[in-house]
Amino acid sequence: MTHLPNVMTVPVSQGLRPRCSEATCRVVSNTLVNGEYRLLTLDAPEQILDCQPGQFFQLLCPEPQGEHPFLRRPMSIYGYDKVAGRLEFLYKVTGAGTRGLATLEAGDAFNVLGPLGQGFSMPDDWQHLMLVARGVGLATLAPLARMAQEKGRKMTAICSARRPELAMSVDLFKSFGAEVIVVHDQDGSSTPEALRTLIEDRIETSQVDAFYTCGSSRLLRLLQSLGASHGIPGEIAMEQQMACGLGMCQACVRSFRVGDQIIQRRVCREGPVFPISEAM
Amino acid sequence: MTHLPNVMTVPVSQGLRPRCSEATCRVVSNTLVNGEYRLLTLDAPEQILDCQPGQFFQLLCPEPQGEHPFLRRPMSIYGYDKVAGRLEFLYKVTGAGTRGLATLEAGDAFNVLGPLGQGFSMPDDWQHLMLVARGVGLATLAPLARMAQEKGRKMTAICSARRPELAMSVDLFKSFGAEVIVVHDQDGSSTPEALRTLIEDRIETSQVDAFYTCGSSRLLRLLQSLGASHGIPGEIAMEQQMACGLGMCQACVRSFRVGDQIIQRRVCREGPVFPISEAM
Amino acid sequence: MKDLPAFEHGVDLSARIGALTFKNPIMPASGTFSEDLADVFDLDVLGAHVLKTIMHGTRAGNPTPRVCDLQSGMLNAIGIPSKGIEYFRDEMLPFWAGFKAPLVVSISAHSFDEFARLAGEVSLAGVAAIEANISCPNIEADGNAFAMRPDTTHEVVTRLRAETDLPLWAKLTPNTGEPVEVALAAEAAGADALVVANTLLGMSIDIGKRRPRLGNVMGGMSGPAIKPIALRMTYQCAKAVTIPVIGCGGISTRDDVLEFLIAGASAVQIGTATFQSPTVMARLITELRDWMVEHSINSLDEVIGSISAPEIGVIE
Amino acid sequence: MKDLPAFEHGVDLSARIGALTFKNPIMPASGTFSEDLADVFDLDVLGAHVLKTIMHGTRAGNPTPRVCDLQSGMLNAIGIPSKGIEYFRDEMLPFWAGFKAPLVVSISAHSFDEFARLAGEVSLAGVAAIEANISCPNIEADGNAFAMRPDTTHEVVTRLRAETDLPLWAKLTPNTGEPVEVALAAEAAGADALVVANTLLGMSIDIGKRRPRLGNVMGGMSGPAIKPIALRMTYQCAKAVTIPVIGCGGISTRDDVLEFLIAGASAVQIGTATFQSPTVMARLITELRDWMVEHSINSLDEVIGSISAPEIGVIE
Ligand SMILES: Cc1cc2nc3c(=O)[nH]c(=O)nc-3n(C[C@H](O)[C@H](O)[C@H](O)COP(=O)(O)OP(=O)(O)OC[C@H]3O[C@@H](n4cnc5c(N)ncnc54)[C@H](O)[C@@H]3O)c2cc1C
Ligand SMILES: Cc1cc2nc3c(=O)[nH]c(=O)nc-3n(C[C@H](O)[C@H](O)[C@H](O)COP(=O)(O)OP(=O)(O)OC[C@H]3O[C@@H](n4cnc5c(N)ncnc54)[C@H](O)[C@@H]3O)c2cc1C
Ligand SMILES: Cc1cc2nc3c(=O)[nH]c(=O)nc-3n(C[C@H](O)[C@H](O)[C@H](O)COP(=O)(O)O)c2cc1C
Ligand SMILES: Cc1cc2nc3c(=O)[nH]c(=O)nc-3n(C[C@H](O)[C@H](O)[C@H](O)COP(=O)(O)O)c2cc1C
Ligand code: FES
Ligand code: FES
Repeated sequence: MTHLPNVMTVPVSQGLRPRCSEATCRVVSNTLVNGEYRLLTLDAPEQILDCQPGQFFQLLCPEPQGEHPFLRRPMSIYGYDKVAGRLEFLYKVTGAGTRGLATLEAGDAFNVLGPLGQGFSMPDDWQHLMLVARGVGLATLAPLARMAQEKGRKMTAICSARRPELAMSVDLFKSFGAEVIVVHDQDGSSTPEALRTLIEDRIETSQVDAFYTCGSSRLLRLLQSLGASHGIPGEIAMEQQMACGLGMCQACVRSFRVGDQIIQRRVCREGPVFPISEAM
Repeated sequence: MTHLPNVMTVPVSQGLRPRCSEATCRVVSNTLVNGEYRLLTLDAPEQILDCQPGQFFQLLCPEPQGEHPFLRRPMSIYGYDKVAGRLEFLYKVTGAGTRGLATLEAGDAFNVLGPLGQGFSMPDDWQHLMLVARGVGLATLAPLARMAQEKGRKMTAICSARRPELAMSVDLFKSFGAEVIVVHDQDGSSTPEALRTLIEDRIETSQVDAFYTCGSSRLLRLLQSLGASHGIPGEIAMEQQMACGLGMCQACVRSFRVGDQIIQRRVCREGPVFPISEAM
Repeated sequence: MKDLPAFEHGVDLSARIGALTFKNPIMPASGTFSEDLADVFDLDVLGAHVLKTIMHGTRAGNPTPRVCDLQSGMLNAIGIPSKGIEYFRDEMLPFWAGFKAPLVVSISAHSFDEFARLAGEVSLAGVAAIEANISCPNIEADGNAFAMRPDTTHEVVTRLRAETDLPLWAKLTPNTGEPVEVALAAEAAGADALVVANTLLGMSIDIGKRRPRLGNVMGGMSGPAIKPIALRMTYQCAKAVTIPVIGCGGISTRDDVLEFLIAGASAVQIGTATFQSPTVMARLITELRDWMVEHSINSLDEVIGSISAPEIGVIE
Repeated sequence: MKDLPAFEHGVDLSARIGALTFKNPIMPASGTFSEDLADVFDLDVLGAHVLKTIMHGTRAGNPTPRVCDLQSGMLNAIGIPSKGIEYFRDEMLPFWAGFKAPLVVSISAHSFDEFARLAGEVSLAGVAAIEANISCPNIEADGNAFAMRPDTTHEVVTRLRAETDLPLWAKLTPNTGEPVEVALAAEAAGADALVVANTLLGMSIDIGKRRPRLGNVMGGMSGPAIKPIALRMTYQCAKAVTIPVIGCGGISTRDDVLEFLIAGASAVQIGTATFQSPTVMARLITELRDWMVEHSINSLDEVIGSISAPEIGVIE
């Protein structure tokens, strides 16, 4: 019998609630990037542009030929600019919803709901940040890197990919002042063992204050172990199947280890960003 | 208790079966005609262009915003030209399906099924034909008029409308050599009484051999009565809610009086054209 | 928020459910609504607030994935994660006391005793009515629930009735083969209204993985796909009982609301549609009002149950 | 017609339903197929031919409108217009004898006696199997039918079994609250296979006219909207019985076919999809073959019932 531990969800304190809205945007462009990903740029109304890095939107995807993505699809914010009225998503086409997104053309109207969830935090004592991610996970970290630059933090971004030329957003991270290290599967530099060596090296040479990562459970386990042994905190943006995206339906729960308790939290509401130490 | 008389459907003789196919056409144009109607012109493959006047197609309508026309919609053939590869429908926007049709633009692919049903007949002794119809019903008679011209028959077309300028296809009927009489609601010339006088007048002055009409039950009753008293045969194209359009589902039955029996026939298969004398 | 419903157009949108009067007939369906929606619009525009079903103890709910989507709807097997009765009393009730709209509390349990006890426990100041979720298809394996049969329905409603003086609504399941008998049993046992209906038990398979798309294998189907079934049950039940019926199932447009009202519903609940568009309930209230103005209809009484249908008895 | 299925690719598409072997698992659903489809493609590509339900006498069927469409499907209240047993014997049977695909004859009646007698009458040379439509929701008022309950199912199948030596299929209804018990009853009474399932009772209202969209008020819902329910029942029944299950309900794509096979169906029936695209069945056969080639699957046995699902027993 598969079932989850019989314990309660953490209450959401009122203060955590950002306001969000359903808004119709205009598609500026929707272009292929890097062979595997697409960048969707929207002309968005001001009211939805008070975003935090790590937050996400729920996108009402158009129906591609013969398919019916009924529920909205969650997508992290890749870029936002309140002054220019711009909102960007970087996505990988995997199923009906993202195939629908791929049909969007400049000028199309497009309905989004957000910003949703809790973004990354960046306490003052986190001065040297290490960003580690792979694939589309790097999209989620892009606005974080921009925020880090604005706050004058030092950054090392480890971008993992199947092949070196598939590594996402390398130039973007560089433009935000990050030192970028590309690791990949072809030369074995992306294995957990190689990464562990690489990161421990860094921790020794230049003090690392915090980790940020996304999605992959292999990276999570690696950073949990490194964080525990070196006393380095960090945050992870997580994913889960969603329906409402607002906290109402409880579809998107995941389990977290807090002290010696296993608790459930909603990825859409308490997350998608959680302490690396508590994620499972 | 509403229910239909408990009698059997007429068998379809094998000879009646035209072959039909599902085909993807290309939209040539889809233009507003006369304020109330739209003319859809398609570039159609040869295999679906062996049509008879009075036959129809089942159109797979695109989904207009927020609506879901699930079943195909039946539409009479307004024009067909095997040499030019052209197929035309004249329709009135009334609900989800026709609203979907109205969204079609030049170049769009469009799936049709047909030609379906039994068209009008035109025995050699029907030399002077009288066509009487109203509104979109005139669309169904247009290819009949062309066939009559090809066969060198004499034609009088009575086009009924709310206002004179709304009368459909007047010029088209004229171009097929018909004498066209427009009757309308504004001057009362379209009432059954006025029409009866008009038609009886014609019958007396120039022998009328057959009536053709469409849809309206007011016109049907008038022509049945005139046909009975003057011994004039005729045909009517009828409508009914359909699902398959092929004869399989028995959705589209109507009752007919044949001798002293009431029988049921499928509009899509035995029809849509039936003897005026038997229609109810 | 702009464009929220205003009601000063001379039409009366109010809906009566037994002793209660709601300012309009639009309310959320249990499990698709929470305090979180207050981020999106002013929840006081709604006719009532209906909370996610609570159970007595704390419980985690079902394994993930808990939802998947379908051609015109979705499946859910959330289960009933519950923080228990104390959390409800100490945290949720005070929060909802901040709103003017009446509060409807949905409850459930796995036994008659537990159910009855919970009805007593939630009969607190600030609660306007109790909705008894006797129909959740995930509650018992293979979708069995109290509301599958008239006898268990009669028994559970009788037990609940004995424990509370609050208006008591019974929420029926469309999975039963005897919806009218179940409705009559709930009425006979003292229910003040019926909610018709909950989700239909369904399933979806990931053909690549050859595995069910839901962690719980089967789940409740909701959304536009089930509307014709919920509407049929609403019509059947409203004809059979004298207590009000609240329609629920697949409602997402103004015309859907009207279909249920014409079929005999006195009010409606909106579930899955809120997931597609969180502001849909506010929009429906405005659109319903506009429709009434346009058609010179002054009160919902002119609409509710106004269907003209032949007696069906055609056996062919 | 070009592009018709060819089967020379080293894969075996054949489907076994008890003693019968069909060359592929795709066949039409009763009431959505007739000789008229021969205008569109060569009907001999199909695994079997399943005819519209016939009853003993001649009957007209229901009032019009008999169909209306829904967001993802349709409602029908055709009823069972029937030209009677003589017409079947003298006109239809000779026509279908011209095809190689096995002929399945669907029958129904309003009483046990009539049903049993008809089973005997249609047990003629040229008939490969009898499908007993014990589930048509229009047959009795408000959707009641033999297949609503295990006891009436057992009785009717027992009576039919006694009258015919032909393979006997029982077609179940999704309107029952006890699908597994009904399936077990049909098996116990001697059915050789189950068809799961028929239409769900639904309703739709024209809000302008405030009238039901169907002449018969309520009707059977079919098409993609009901797929998750039919799939769930197919899974439940296939797990419970040892006789083959034929899946039916909302199937319109290759992936839909695979979902039903993986859930445990040995073959499938296609209904409403044929109304949207009359050639859909021929296309599904080709696509299924191509999928098998692509996945190096040699026989449907590797697919049928291959779902890996946890036991559900999570009561939350
Ligand atoms: C908070 C959050 C942020 C995300 N940010 C991004 C991003 O920036 N770029 C990007 O490419 N992808 C992102 N994802 C994953 C993205 O939501 C899925 O790839 C997408 O929903 C797939 O939809 P589909 O219909 O194309 O695929 P399908 O596989 O057909 O989807 C079927 C269902 O599963 C759900 N689903 C599928 N994959 C995921 C997933 N990984 N997480 C949650 N639900 C999933 C879908 O939402 C849908 O309901 C994010 C997910 C979450 C939860
Ligand atoms: C043989 C035949 C030929 C026709 N030829 C033409 C034509 O040339 N031009 C034209 O404008 N219209 C014609 N019609 C009517 C046309 O089919 C309907 O107007 C159209 O189906 C309306 O669909 P809708 O979704 O826009 O309207 P809705 O009213 O929303 O349709 C709802 C349902 O009712 C059915 N329906 C609605 N009106 C009719 C009708 N009059 N007859 C049959 N079913 C109907 C629709 O097919 C659909 O299933 C014809 C009908 C038939 C049966
Ligand atoms: C995610 C989800 C959770 C639900 N939880 C409950 C619940 O806890 N109690 C209940 O009575 N109904 C629950 N329901 C059923 C809804 O209240 C409603 O009856 C059903 O979804 C049909 O309405 P809809 O089609 O408008 O969603 C839930 C539905 C969904 C989609
Ligand atoms: C127009 C129509 C007529 C039908 N007539 C019958 C019938 O006579 N006998 C029967 O057993 N099922 C009948 N059915 C039910 C279908 O055989 C099938 O079980 C149901 O439609 C679900 O499959 P689908 O979603 O693929 O259509 C009918 C369905 C439709 C749509
Ligand atoms: S998706 Fe509904 S609670 Fe998170
Ligand atoms: S529409 Fe199916 S038989 Fe005429």
